[in-house]
Amino acid sequence: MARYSAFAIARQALNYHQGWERAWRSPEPRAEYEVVIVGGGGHGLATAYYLAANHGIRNVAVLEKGWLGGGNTGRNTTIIRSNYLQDPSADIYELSRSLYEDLSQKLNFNIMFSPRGVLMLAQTEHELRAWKRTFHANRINGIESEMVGPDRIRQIAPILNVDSPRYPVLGGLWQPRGGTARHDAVAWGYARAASDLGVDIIQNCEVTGIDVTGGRVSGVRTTRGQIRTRKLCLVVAGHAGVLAQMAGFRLPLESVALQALVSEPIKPCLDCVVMANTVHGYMSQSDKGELVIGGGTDGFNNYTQRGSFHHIEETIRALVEMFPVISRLKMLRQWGGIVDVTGDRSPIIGRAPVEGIYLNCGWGTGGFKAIPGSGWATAGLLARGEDPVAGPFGLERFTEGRMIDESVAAAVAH
Amino acid sequence: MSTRISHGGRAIDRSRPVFFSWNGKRLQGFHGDTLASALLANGQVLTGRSFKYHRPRGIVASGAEEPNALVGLGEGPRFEPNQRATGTELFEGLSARSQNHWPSLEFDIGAINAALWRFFPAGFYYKTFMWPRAAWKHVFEPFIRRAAGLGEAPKLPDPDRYEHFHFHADVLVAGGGAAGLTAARRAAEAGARVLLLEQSHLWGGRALADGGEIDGMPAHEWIAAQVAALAAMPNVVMRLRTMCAGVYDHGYALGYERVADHTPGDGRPRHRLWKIRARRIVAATGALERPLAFAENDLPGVMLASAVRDYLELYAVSPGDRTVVVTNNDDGYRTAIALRRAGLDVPAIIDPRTDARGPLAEEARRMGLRVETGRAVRRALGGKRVRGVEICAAGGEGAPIDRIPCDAVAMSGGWSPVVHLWSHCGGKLIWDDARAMFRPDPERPPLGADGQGFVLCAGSASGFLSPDEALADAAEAGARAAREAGFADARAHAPAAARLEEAPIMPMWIMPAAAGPKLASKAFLDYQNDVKASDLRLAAREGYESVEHAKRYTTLGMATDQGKLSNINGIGILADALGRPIPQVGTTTFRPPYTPISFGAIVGEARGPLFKPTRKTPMDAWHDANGAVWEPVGDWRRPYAYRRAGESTQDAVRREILATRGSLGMLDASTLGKILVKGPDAGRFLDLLYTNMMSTLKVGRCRYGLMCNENGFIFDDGVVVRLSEDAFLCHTTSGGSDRVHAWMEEWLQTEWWDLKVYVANLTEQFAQIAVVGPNARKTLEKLGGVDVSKQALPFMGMAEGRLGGIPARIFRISFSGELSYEIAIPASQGQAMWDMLREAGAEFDVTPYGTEALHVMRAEKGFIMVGDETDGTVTPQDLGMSWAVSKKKADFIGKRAQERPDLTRPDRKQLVGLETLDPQTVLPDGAHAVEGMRRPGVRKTIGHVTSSYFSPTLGRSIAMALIEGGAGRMGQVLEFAAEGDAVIKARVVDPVFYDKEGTRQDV
Amino acid sequence: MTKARSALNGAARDGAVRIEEAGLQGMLTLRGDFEDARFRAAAEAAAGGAPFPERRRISRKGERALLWMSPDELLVLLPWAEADAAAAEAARALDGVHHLAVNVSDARAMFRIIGAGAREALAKGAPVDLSRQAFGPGDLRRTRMGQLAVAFWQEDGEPETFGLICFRSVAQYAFDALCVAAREDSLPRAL
Amino acid sequence: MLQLTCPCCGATGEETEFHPGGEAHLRRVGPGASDEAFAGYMFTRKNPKGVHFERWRHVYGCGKWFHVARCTATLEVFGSYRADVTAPPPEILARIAQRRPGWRLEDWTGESAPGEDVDGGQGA
Repeated sequence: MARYSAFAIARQALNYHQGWERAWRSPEPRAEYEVVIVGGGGHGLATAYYLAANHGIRNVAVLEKGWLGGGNTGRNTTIIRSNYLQDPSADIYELSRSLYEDLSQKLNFNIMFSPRGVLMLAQTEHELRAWKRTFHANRINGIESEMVGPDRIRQIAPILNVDSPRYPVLGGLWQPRGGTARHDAVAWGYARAASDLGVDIIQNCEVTGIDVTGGRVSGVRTTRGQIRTRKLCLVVAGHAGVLAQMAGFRLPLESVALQALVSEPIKPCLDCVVMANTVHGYMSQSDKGELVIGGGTDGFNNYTQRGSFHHIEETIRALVEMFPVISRLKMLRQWGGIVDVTGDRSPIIGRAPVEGIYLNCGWGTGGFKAIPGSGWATAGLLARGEDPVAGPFGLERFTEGRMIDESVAAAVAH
Repeated sequence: MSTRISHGGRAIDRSRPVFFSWNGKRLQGFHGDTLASALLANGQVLTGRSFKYHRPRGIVASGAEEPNALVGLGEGPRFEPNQRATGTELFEGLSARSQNHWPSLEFDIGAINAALWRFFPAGFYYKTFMWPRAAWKHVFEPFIRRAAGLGEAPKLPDPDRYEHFHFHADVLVAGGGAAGLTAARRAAEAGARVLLLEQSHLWGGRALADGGEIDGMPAHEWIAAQVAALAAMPNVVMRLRTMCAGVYDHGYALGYERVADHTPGDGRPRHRLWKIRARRIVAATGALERPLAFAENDLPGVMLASAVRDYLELYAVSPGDRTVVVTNNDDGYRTAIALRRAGLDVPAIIDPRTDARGPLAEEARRMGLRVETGRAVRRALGGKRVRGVEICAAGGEGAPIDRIPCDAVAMSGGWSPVVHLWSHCGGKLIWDDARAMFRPDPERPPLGADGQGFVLCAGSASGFLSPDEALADAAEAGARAAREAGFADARAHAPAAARLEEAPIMPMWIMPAAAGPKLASKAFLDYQNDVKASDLRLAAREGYESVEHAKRYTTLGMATDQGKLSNINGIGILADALGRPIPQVGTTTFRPPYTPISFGAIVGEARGPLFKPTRKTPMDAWHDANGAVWEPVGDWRRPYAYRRAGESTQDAVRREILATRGSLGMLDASTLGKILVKGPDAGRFLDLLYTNMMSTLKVGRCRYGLMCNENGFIFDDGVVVRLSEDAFLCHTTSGGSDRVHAWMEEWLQTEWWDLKVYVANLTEQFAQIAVVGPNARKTLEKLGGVDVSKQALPFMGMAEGRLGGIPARIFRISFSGELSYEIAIPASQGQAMWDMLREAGAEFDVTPYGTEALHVMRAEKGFIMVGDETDGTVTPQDLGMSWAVSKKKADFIGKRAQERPDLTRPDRKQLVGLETLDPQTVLPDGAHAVEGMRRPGVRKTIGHVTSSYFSPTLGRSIAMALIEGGAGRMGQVLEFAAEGDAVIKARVVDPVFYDKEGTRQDV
Repeated sequence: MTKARSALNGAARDGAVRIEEAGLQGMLTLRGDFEDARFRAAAEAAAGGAPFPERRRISRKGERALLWMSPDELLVLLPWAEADAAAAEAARALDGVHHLAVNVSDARAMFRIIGAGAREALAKGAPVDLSRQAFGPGDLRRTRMGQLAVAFWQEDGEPETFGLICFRSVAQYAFDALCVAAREDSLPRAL
Repeated sequence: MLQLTCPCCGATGEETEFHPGGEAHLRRVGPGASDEAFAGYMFTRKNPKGVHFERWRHVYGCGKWFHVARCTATLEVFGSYRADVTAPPPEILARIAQRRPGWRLEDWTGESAPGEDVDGGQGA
C-alpha cells in the first residue's frame, strides 16, 4: 500500500492525481473465513484491524450490507471523551480515547482527532455534586479531567451564557484531551489499514441468514452467497436485534431513532465540545465551520433513519438559551440514526447464547468515541476467548442484575 | 457589464427607488428587487469567494439554489451570515457585505489556495497533515478552520422575536407557481381545506418569467386571476414568503414564514414556523436547471440560462451586453431569444447536439442568431469575470476551435425536478433516460399512518416540463389529493396551455465529452465547496464508489445549497467513471430542511422568560422579596437560603440551622408531592408499591415509606398518611411527585386494573409549611383551633381542623430531628398561614430556612436524601433500611429484583457515617475511598462520599458514604483521595450524628 | 372574610384578544364509573343540574359546569367557596360506590381568552386543529400549550371565549405565554 | 413525528401529546421465578423490524394508557386499543393480516423462537 504523505500528494499532483490506488481492496467473498464480522461500521472495521494487527489473525471478512460507515459511524456528532464514572466504562472509553491520540499515524490516514476539550456543564447543585463524584473517579482511574468554575468556563467557551437566568452555570467537568474526529475518516482509515493487512472488506453484502448446527454457528447466508465460519461477530448497531433473531435468540435491546443536525458553516466561534445535560443539548463546531448538534432519542422502537422535528426543537431551544448568539444562525441539515439501547444504557461485548457467535452492540448514543477501544477489546475476545476490558460488558450482567449505569453520573435525580 | 435596462421588469416598481449598501457602497435598486437583481443592476457581478480555493464567484442562479451569492446581511445585533442574495428582498437601508475573504473581496490572500489548487484535490487532508502529531491540533487545523467557515459568527444576542403556529389542512400545496395554483384550486373547489405556500415574494414561479398563454390569456394575467380566485375562497389559506421546509412522518410538515425579514424591526415576529398536519401534501416545487461542467465554469458572469431570463424579465437586468448561450436542450434557446428581444447581443449559441431542429432553435435561427451545433465550451476565459469562451468539438478531448468574446455566459444542462419534499419521508425516485432526470416514482410514494402515499408531486416537480403536461398533472394531483383527503367529487379539469415541441435533450455531464484531467480539474460541479469533475473521478479511482462515499469524500452537495445544482451532474460523472448506469449509482438522501431555517424560528417564543416554565409555590413572592437565593429543584425554584444584608450564603445557612435547632425555624415545603390514593383496594395497592407494609397503618397515623422500581433500586420516598379506612395521602420527593403519580396510574391501568383504586395528584392543592424547633408547639398553640399537644398529636400523628381560622392538616413528622409540624393548607391561603406563623413566631425569633439548611439538618440526623444517598443503583438494604422492607409480603415492586445475585452480594456498597480524623476538614463531595490496587497503576475505589457538610450544630465535619461492606467496617479508618496526592482519613461511624435516641423530635 | 388568593389574583391583559385569570374558581375532581347511574346523578347534582357531558365536551348550567376529562374523570366548575361542601355532598351521595371526589380548586389556575383571534392565540402553542369547523362551542381538549399541560374549551356565544386550565405553579408562565401569543401584530389570521 | 389516536378519549394528537411505554403485553415476573425468566421480563425485548405492539400514555391528554399496533419499519399504524388486555384484539389482528399478508402473531410473540424464555414465572 502506497503511503500517504505531502510528498505523495505533490508527486501525484504532477499528473493530475491519476496515479492514486484504491484505498481498500474490493475482493469477492471466499467460501470460508476464520472470523466473519458482520457490519462495516467503525466498530466492525476496528475489530478486524486489531484482529490482524494485534493478534495476527488475517483470515477475516467484514460483511457490509451497504457502504462502509453508512450506519451510525457516519451519522453521529463525533464527540470523543472518556470522563465516565463507572470503572468498566472508564477503562474502555479511556483506552479508546488514548488510541485515538495517534490513530492517524498508526493508520497512515488523517482521521483528524482534535483534542479541543469536552466541557460538561453543571447547572444545578445536584449536577455539580454528580460531576464532582465523576471527577474524583476519573482521577483515580488516571483519566485527565478537572472541575472548572464559571470564570474558567467563560474563557473556555466565550459565547456561552454562563449567567443564564434559569440555569446559571455553577461549574463544569472539563476533559482537556477529549474532542472530536472526522467520523467517515475513522471508518475509511481502519478499512484501508485492515485491507492492507489482508482483511477482506465486502460491501453490498447483506446477511440473510445465520447457520447454526449442533448449537454452534457454522456460517452465514448472504446476498453474495454462503460463507462458512466458526467465529461470527455481530457488530451492526441498530440492527443487532434483527441479526440475533436470525440466530434464534433475542437481546436486551431496543432500537430507537437519534436526532442530529448541523448549522450552516460560520467562522470559528466555539473551540470545544459543550454538553449541557440539565437543558439537554450539546454542541461543537466542525472544521468546516458547521455547528454540530445532537438531539434526543425517540422513546419508541424505530428502524427508519429519518429526522423527527420535536427533539430538534427541544435541543435548539436549550442551545439558544445557553448560546444566545446562535439564534440567527440556520439549520442546514437534520438526520436520524438508529441506535440500540440496552437496559442499563451500557454496551454489550461478549458471547451470544449460540456458541461461536460474539456480540458487540448496544452502544446507544455513545458509540463513536468507543470505536478504537471497542475494536481492540472485541478483537481480544475473539482471539483469546476473553479480554479484560470487554469482560464486564457480557450479557450475563442482566441476569445477575449487575448494571453498569452511567446515568448515575448524568445527574438524573432518581 | 451587467446593468438595468430601460424597459420591462415585471417584478419591480420603478417609481419606488430603494437605497441599500454593499460593502459600504451606497447603491440604488427598486421596490420588488432581490438583493441579487439589485447588485447585478449595479454592475456588481463578483459577490463572494469560494470555500476552499477562495476563487472569485458571482451570482449563478436566481432562487433557492444559489451557491455563491451568500452575504453577511444587516448590522450589529441583526447581523446574519450566509444569507442568499437571490432570496433576499431589497428594502430601504439594507446593508450587506460579501464573505470569506481577507482583506477585501477584490484582493483576497486566501486566493493563494487557488494558485496551489493542484495540491488540494478532494480528500487531500486525509492523506497529509499527520506529522508531527501535535501539529494537526495546533498548526494545520486552526489554519483550515479559519480558511473555511464562510460567514462571520454573530456576536450579539438576537433582538427579534419568533413564533410557532399550528395548522391542520386537508391538502397542503407547496409551491405557488402555475402548477401549485392549479392544484390548490382543484383541491379547494372540491371543498378541501387548503394551505398554499410559496417560498418567494411572488406568485407564479417560472411562468411569470417564461410567459406564454394559459387558458387563452397571458401567463401573468392568468396567475393574477388564480390568486384572486383562491383568495376569495373561505377554505383556502395562502402565504407568500413561506417555504415548506420539510415533510415528516404522518403528514407533518414545516412552513417557514419569513414574516418580517424585509421589514426588520417593525415589531412583528421575524419568522413564524408553521407546524402543519396535512392529510395530503402536493409538492408543486418545480424544477431546477443544471449547470454545465466545462473548465472555468465558475467565473463570475457564467450563469444559469433560466436565471438570466429571470433577471431580464422580472427585474429588467441584463447580466451582460454580450451573452454566449451554451445548452444541451431546447430550453436554453429561450434565453437567447429573450436576450435578443431585449436588444442585447448574443454572439453564439453553443449546442453539443449534432442537430437542433426544435421550434425554439429554429426561431433563434430566424432571429439571425449564430447556432453552433456539435460544439461545446472548452473553457471560459477571464479573471474576476468572464471575458470569453473557447469552443471545441462536443465529442472530443477539447482541441480549441474558436474563441468568442463575451461578458456573460448562460448555460443550461437540462432540468431536475425538485423532489426534496417527496423524498424527505422515503418517496423513491426513478431515472428517466429520455428526459435525463431523476423524477418521483408514483408507484413508491412516502407512506403515511394509514400505509398510503401522502405526498403527490405536481407539474415539473413530477418531471413534466411542457406547460400543457405540467398543468394537467397539477390538476390531477390537486383533485386526487382532495379525493384522498375525503372530498369525493374532486374534478381534475386542466387549464389549457400550448403543447411545447422540444427536440430531445443530450445529457452531457462534462464538456467536452472526453475532457481530460486538465480540463476536468477546472470544471466545477459544487461551486461553494469547490468540487470539480476531477474530484469525482478521483473518488471513483480510490474506491469511494458508493454515491454516499463519493459525496463525503469530495464534499459534493454538502454546502449550504445542499447540492441543488451539483448532485445530478456529480452522479453523472461518477457513473461515467465507474462505467455504471446512473440508476445503479443512485442518489444521496434528501434531508430537511429544503433551504436552511433559522434557529430562532425553530425555538419560537420559548426564549428568555418563556424558555422553560418555572414552578412557583404560593409563597414564592415572599421568598423573592426576603433574600431568597434560588435553587432549581425539578422544575420548581426553592430558596436555597435567605441571605441578609452583609451575609454570605454560607453564613445564612449556618444561621438558619442554629436558629431552628435553638428555637424556631420555618420551611416552605409546598413542593413535596402529595398524592391521594383512594378506594377499597388502596391498602393492597400501596403494599405492592412500597417496600414496607402500608395496609396496616392506622387511620390518622403517618409512616415513612420507600418505593423501588422493578429493577429493585430506590426511586422515591416519603411519608404516607392514612386519612380514612379507604384513603391514603402519599408524600413524595419534590422532584418526584409527577413521576410517582404517573407510576401509580401506570400500574393501575396496565397491570393491576382489577384493583378498585383511584389516585389524584393534590401536590398543588396544598401549600405546606414545616414549623420546626423547640418552640414549634408554642407557636401553633398561639394560632389556636387545633390541639397540638403531645397527647392529642403524638409523633407520627395527624390532626385536622381550622388552625388560626384556616382549614389545615397537621402532620407531626420531622426531617430535622427537632420537634416539628408540617402544616398543609389550601394553596390559596398558603401566604396567609405563612404570615400568621411569622407573626406568632416572632417572639421566638422565627427563622425561615432554605433547602441547604434542610439538607445539613437531615444529614446530622443520618436521614437519606433520594438523589444523594441514592443514584438509581442503590437498594434499601444498601442503606441499612431493611427495616423498611417487609419480609411478610409475597410481592412488591422490586422484590424479585432484589433477590438477584448481584443485589445480594455481601460486599455491596453500604451506607455508613464518616468522621474525618481532623474535625475541621470537610470531605469533598463525591470523594472516593481507596484501598489497594484495582490493576497495576490504578488504585481500587471501595466507595464514595454521598453527602458531606460542616455541621454547625456539632461543630465538626460529618459525612455519609456508600462503602463496600460498610456495615462491617465500623470504627475502621478509611483513606479518601483528595486533590493531587493528598489523602484525607476518616473513621467509619453510625450515620446518625445527632440525637441518636431521637428525644428532641418526640417531646 | 377569607385571605384566599388565586394564583394571579385576577390579572388581566386587554387588547383585540383579552386574557384574564379567572380569580378564585371552585373545581372538583370526580372519578368513578360513568355507566353508574348514581355517579352520573351525583355529578349532575354537584354541577347544579348541568347534564352529564359527552366525551371531550363541557356542559354548563350558569356558573357551574361539568368537564369531561377522561373516561373516568370529570371536573366540576362551581363557586370557590362551595367546593368543599360539594365534595362532601358528592361523597355522601356516593357512599358505598367506588369513587373519588376531591376539591382541587387551588391546585389549578383558570384563564379566559376572549375575542376574535382567541383561537389563533391558542393555536400558537397547542398542536390541535382549532379551526371553527373542527373546534366549536362546548368542545374541550386536554393537550399542551407549548411546554405546559392544559385543558381548554370554548364557551357559548360571542365574542369567542375560551376557558383554559393549567397547574397553579405555572400560572404566571401560562399568562405570559398567552399574552405574547395574543399580540395584535402576531395573529396569522388563518383560522 | 407520529400522529396517534387515543382509544380512551378519541382524540387524535401529535406524538408530543403522548408518552411511549415500550413493548406491550409483557407478562410480569415476580418472586419465585428464575433469574433468567426475570431478566427476560426486565430487559429482553422483541424489538422487531416490522409489526410491533407497544404501550403509549396520553400523558398531555386524558392521561390514559393504551396499546398501539405499529410497523417499526414504515411507521404505519394498524390501530390502537385499550390497555387492560393481555393480547391484541381480533379487529387489530385482522387489520394487520390485511396490510401484512403472511404475518403471524407468533412472529411477534416468538413462542416458537429458540432461546426465548416465554415461561413468565408467576404473573401478578
